[in-house]
Amino acid sequence: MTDNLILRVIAKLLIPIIVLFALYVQFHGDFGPGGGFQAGVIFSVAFILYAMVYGLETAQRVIPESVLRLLASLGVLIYAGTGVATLALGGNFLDYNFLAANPIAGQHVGIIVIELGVGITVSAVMLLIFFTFAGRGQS
Amino acid sequence: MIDDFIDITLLAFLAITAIAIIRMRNLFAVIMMFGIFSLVSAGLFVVLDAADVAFTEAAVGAGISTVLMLATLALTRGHVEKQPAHKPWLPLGVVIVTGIALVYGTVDIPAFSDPQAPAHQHVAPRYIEQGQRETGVPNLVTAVLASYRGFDTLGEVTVILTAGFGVLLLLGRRRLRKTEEEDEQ
Amino acid sequence: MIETHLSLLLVVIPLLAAPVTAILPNGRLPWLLTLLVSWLCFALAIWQFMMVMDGSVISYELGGWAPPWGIEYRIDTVNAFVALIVAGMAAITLPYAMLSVEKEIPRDKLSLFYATFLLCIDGLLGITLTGDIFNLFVFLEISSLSTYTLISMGQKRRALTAAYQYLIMGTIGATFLLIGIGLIYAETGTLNMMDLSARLPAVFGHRTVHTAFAFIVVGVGLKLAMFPLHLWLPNAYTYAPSAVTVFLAATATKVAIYVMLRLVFTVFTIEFVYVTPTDSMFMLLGVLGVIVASVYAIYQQDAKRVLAYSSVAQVGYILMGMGFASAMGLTASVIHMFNHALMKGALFMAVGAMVYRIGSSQISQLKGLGRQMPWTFAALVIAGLSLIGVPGTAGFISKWYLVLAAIEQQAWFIAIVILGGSLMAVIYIWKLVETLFFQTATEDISIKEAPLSLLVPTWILVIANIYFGINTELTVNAAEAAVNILENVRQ
Amino acid sequence: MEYLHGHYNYWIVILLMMVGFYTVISRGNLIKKIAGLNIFQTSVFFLYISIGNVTGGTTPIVADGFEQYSNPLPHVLILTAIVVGVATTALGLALVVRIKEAYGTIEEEEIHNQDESL
Amino acid sequence: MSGQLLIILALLLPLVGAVGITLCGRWPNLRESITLVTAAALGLIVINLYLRLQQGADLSLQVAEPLPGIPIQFTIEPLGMLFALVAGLLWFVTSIYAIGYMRGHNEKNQTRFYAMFAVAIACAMGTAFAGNLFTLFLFYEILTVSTYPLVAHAGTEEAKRGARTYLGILLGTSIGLQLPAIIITYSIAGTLDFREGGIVSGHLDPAWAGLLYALFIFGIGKAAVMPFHRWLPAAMVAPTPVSALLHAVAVVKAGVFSILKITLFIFGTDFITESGASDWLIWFAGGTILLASLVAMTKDNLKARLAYSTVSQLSYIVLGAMLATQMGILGGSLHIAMHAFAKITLFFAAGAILVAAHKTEISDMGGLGRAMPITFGAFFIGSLSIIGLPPFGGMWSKWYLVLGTIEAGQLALLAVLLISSLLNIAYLLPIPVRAFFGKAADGTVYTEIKEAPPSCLLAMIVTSLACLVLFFYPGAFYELASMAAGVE
Repeated sequence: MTDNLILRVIAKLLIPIIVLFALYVQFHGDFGPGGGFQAGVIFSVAFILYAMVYGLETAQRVIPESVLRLLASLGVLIYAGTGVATLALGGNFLDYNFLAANPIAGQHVGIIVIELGVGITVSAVMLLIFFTFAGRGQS
Repeated sequence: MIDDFIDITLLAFLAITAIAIIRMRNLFAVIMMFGIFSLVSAGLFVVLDAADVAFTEAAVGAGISTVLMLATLALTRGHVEKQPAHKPWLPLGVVIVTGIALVYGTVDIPAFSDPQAPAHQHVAPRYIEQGQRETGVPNLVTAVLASYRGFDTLGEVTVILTAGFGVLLLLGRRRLRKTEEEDEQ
Repeated sequence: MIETHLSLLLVVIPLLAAPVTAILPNGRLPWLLTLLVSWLCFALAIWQFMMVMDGSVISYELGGWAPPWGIEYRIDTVNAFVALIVAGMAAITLPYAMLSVEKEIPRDKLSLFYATFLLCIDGLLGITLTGDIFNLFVFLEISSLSTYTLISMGQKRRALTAAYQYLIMGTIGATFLLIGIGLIYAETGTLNMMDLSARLPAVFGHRTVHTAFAFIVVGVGLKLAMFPLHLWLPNAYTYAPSAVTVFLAATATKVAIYVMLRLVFTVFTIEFVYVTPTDSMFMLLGVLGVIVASVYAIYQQDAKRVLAYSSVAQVGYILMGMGFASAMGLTASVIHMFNHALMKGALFMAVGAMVYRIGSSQISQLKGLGRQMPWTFAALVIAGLSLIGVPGTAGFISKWYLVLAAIEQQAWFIAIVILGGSLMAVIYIWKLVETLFFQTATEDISIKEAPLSLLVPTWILVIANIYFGINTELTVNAAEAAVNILENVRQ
Repeated sequence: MEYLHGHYNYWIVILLMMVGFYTVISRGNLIKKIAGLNIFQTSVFFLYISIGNVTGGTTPIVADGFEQYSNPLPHVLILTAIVVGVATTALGLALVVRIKEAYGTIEEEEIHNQDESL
Repeated sequence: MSGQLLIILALLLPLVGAVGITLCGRWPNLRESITLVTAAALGLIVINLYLRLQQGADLSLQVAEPLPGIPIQFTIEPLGMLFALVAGLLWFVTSIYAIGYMRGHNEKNQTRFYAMFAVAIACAMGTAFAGNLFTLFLFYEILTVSTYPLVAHAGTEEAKRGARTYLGILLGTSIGLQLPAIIITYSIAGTLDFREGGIVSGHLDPAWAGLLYALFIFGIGKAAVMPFHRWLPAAMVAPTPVSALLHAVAVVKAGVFSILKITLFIFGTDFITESGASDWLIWFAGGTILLASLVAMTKDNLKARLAYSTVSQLSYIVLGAMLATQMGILGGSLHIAMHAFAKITLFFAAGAILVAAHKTEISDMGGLGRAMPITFGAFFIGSLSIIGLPPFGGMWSKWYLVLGTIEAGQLALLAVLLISSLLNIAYLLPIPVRAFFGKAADGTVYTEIKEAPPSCLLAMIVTSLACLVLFFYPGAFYELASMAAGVE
């Protein structure tokens, strides 16, 4: 928790950009470097910065721990769920070809979805870890 | 050739940083050095045409890991490492043996960046030649990561989840309320 | 439908269940879900074992990509057998876990604890079933990280240091394995085990391969507590929560041993073993492990620790079996993997039941406990006899094959070591028995017999110890089938 | 010279590995051990990436005008490995924090003495 | 009822009894009666089996096959029958005795005592009927473990130490020597079945026969061949009925019985003689006979003296086996029975003295005979039978052993036997003599001391009479022994 004005302003400016960049990395990962994992980390960094500047409690009011736990699990479930879906559609586990009419489209869908799953879990877990560490310091 | 030059320089930097890390006793400095180490290695990964890896290493090594280490340092308040009681001859021996084994092992490893190396001849070509056609993803790393070896990635995400659970189990707080009251005081 | 995806489901079901468990409210619910999942897995594991019992092989292409480009699950008798052990032990440990865990873990951590437990099971199963060496590494890490966490949940503060020590050593091991994998990849350009075993012989001469082999052996050796890389094990098993100790002692090292068998005999093939001093190294370390660990076990003051050191010794026996590099020796190893899971499971359960009642496993605290907890005590005695290798118990079968393998090769000294080992087992087991039964209790608080939910699983394992000592059809057949596969892998 | 050019890279990487490895097994400070562990792992990543590198190759992102790409597989493996690495680090550090709370120190020697004393 | 069923019964009945005993632990009378009923029933079964064997019924039964080609299997042949008969019949007698003793001596944990006793008998039966070496070993080991609590019964520091020695030596020898011997046998002969004429001959280089035989002789610690005899005196800390039945009959006889079995059906007498396997081993037996007798003389504690006498008597049987002649085997087998009846009488007497007069040291027993005439009378008879004087059963076995030595042309061993008989006289007879004609050290005349409880007396009378009867009618035992030895 800091009262340094400059910090607050800079943060206010930076955080949206970082989040935006995270999203870019998340969804542009197929074409440029990056992907769910990097995106997740960057996204979490945005919040870590927020927590550093505005204080842990504020940050945790924005995203409570319980929600993070939910998200962390959700990401994995999305990923594994994709696999189960492919099973249901008669393919092998994670065989995206079955997700759409033509294989390429299927692959595309599959990859985007699982990258999303990765992103969610990674960002959620990274935040969880940071919050728990930081929170330990205060309790 | 310029690549090689940068390559050598960066590796030299890394070596210096690493040795500095051993020698330093101030943990804060050590962690900072570690951050630098990660950053430099990220650069090196770029030179070695591994953009994704570089990206990740920068985000994780220089970012998350360093932050976590700092957090830990803050929590443990042990800023200076104690002088080891006795000269670590045994570890030195172990390390030297391991190192020799590795050098011995790399003596007849396929030369660095040799296109004819088996590593590039057997499995990889399919990814490079068919990758985009089969997965519709131009970033071959993503293609392999998400599709060809998608299951590894599932495992990787699970590892992260496991770590999350672990940290929660170890450091998770009982009651959030209490700490808030403390803040208000 | 199910049958084609059987092996996969075995891994995916716990994987799906884990995150769900994590978000369940604390209480009995997480336990219940974990229990059901583990039983389901056990059923699947049995089914899978039936399918490959006749020596056929299941190959499953994940993501529909043909190996070696995609990741392959490849199940033959060997890993189906190990999967059976893992799933079976999980299924038997969880009923036991309910009370024991509620006693040792704070209530507000139960759901996360069981989630981690599921991940541990999942990791072990993943290691067992995969046919891709890097995928093996990934699941190895899943199991390792969850294991570190589970161990650190112990009540004493030493659990933390034990977990940390294990984390450091385990990670070093994993990194060594990683180095090994990298080097053989550089030499062959593939990660698929079958593919590797086909392409490696061409480069057997290369030093790189030898180094890779060395690093893999050391890396896995750390995980299976191969002497002298066992230093993490005693503390880990002593300070972990009882239920965790039971499960790990029965499965974790077994899976690591499987990995060793698989990588040495399938990937590098027996020919490589013959051209290198691998077998004699296994033999040497095995012998040292048995002797040193048994001696240590005799001098321990904590019942769990005694058993932990004896585990190191038992690993030594298994390594000896591999050291013979003969069909008989490998059979002995595989059989002992199974039997040791049974006996150590039972023993740790019995001790755990005592811990449940008196909250300590210090031998000095156990005086006269045998009279207050006769059933637990009887279980401990029988399982102990099995550990010693008294005829009529599973342990005897293992010893029989080991000694037979030794005599087959005229290795008299080895035979002596094996029998000497069981004599030392007599000493440290009887040390427990005497304290428990003939020592008079220090303070005479009347302690009740352990609750049924702890006794029943224990006794199931005890009876299994006797059953598999008398009817060895399953174990021996499975082991022999497994050995055929290990010995001539490259058809 | 040709040979040297083909291998110096590996050897410096090995040097790094050993520095990291040495830090892990010789240092008594729990945080420093973990830092060393990270260095050790990072240098192993270099080993992989060096294996994957190809002369004249570029980052394996298909684009017009390039036909030589370096090997994507090691990159993928290392991405996974990095994640595993950070996971381990997080867990290890969490343990360090708890150990500090339980023992009041993060020096191996002192912890050991405390355990012996009781 | 089919033979197989009977065998199963013979094995299970004691176990069932044991369970019953544990369940009825709260009501002593009920518990004891269960013991008696079970014992009686077992006795009848054994006799019945004997009759069937006489009619040449083929009595064999296979249970399971733990190891390929090595089933758990039971076959009844004369030698085993002999052992089973002895153990089975004497259990009943001992039970009668035990009731009097345990109550008179008001021991603790009697339920555990009776239960483990029954289990031990079951194991003895298993050993007797074992159809192959593996089965024999199986029950041999379980017998060791199940008797451990009986030895440690008192729970005192001394008892624990004794029990530790007991378990240590018996398990140590069996795992360290016998098991490898068995496995070696298996790996050379490819089977462990008991066959007429043995299974190793032709597979085993005669030069090594001696070594393997030695592994067996010393590996079977229960036979108490020196230097592995220490456990027997150590086991004397157990209550007297245990010493009486287990350490004069069931356990020790299981040992020598195993040796006889191995001699006959694993090696085969012919192979032993031609390979000279026992040429030097036999001297361990001879030595044990003499040394143990000498040690016995030095012991003032009655039970200890009897223990050492047992050690030496056991080596008679081992000797008989190693002679590998018909007469030797015959004598040895016969001695199983004869020594059993005589020695159990002696132990009964010792126990009675303990219960009635609370005396354990021989030197304190002067003049006690007039107070307890029956007890010492029985003791006297038992002694004579052990020494081998007519008209008592012990004479026959000695006689055939002597013949055996002559047949084998081992005159030195003949000498050993004769000398040891003299030693027997020297360490056994003084006891009753002093009791009857001697005086107490302090000159007191025992008036207050009564005879032991009636059930004890009854048991003693029965067994001592048996010693007498067996001289005139060695009947069943002689028959079985001669069948085993192949004498027509």
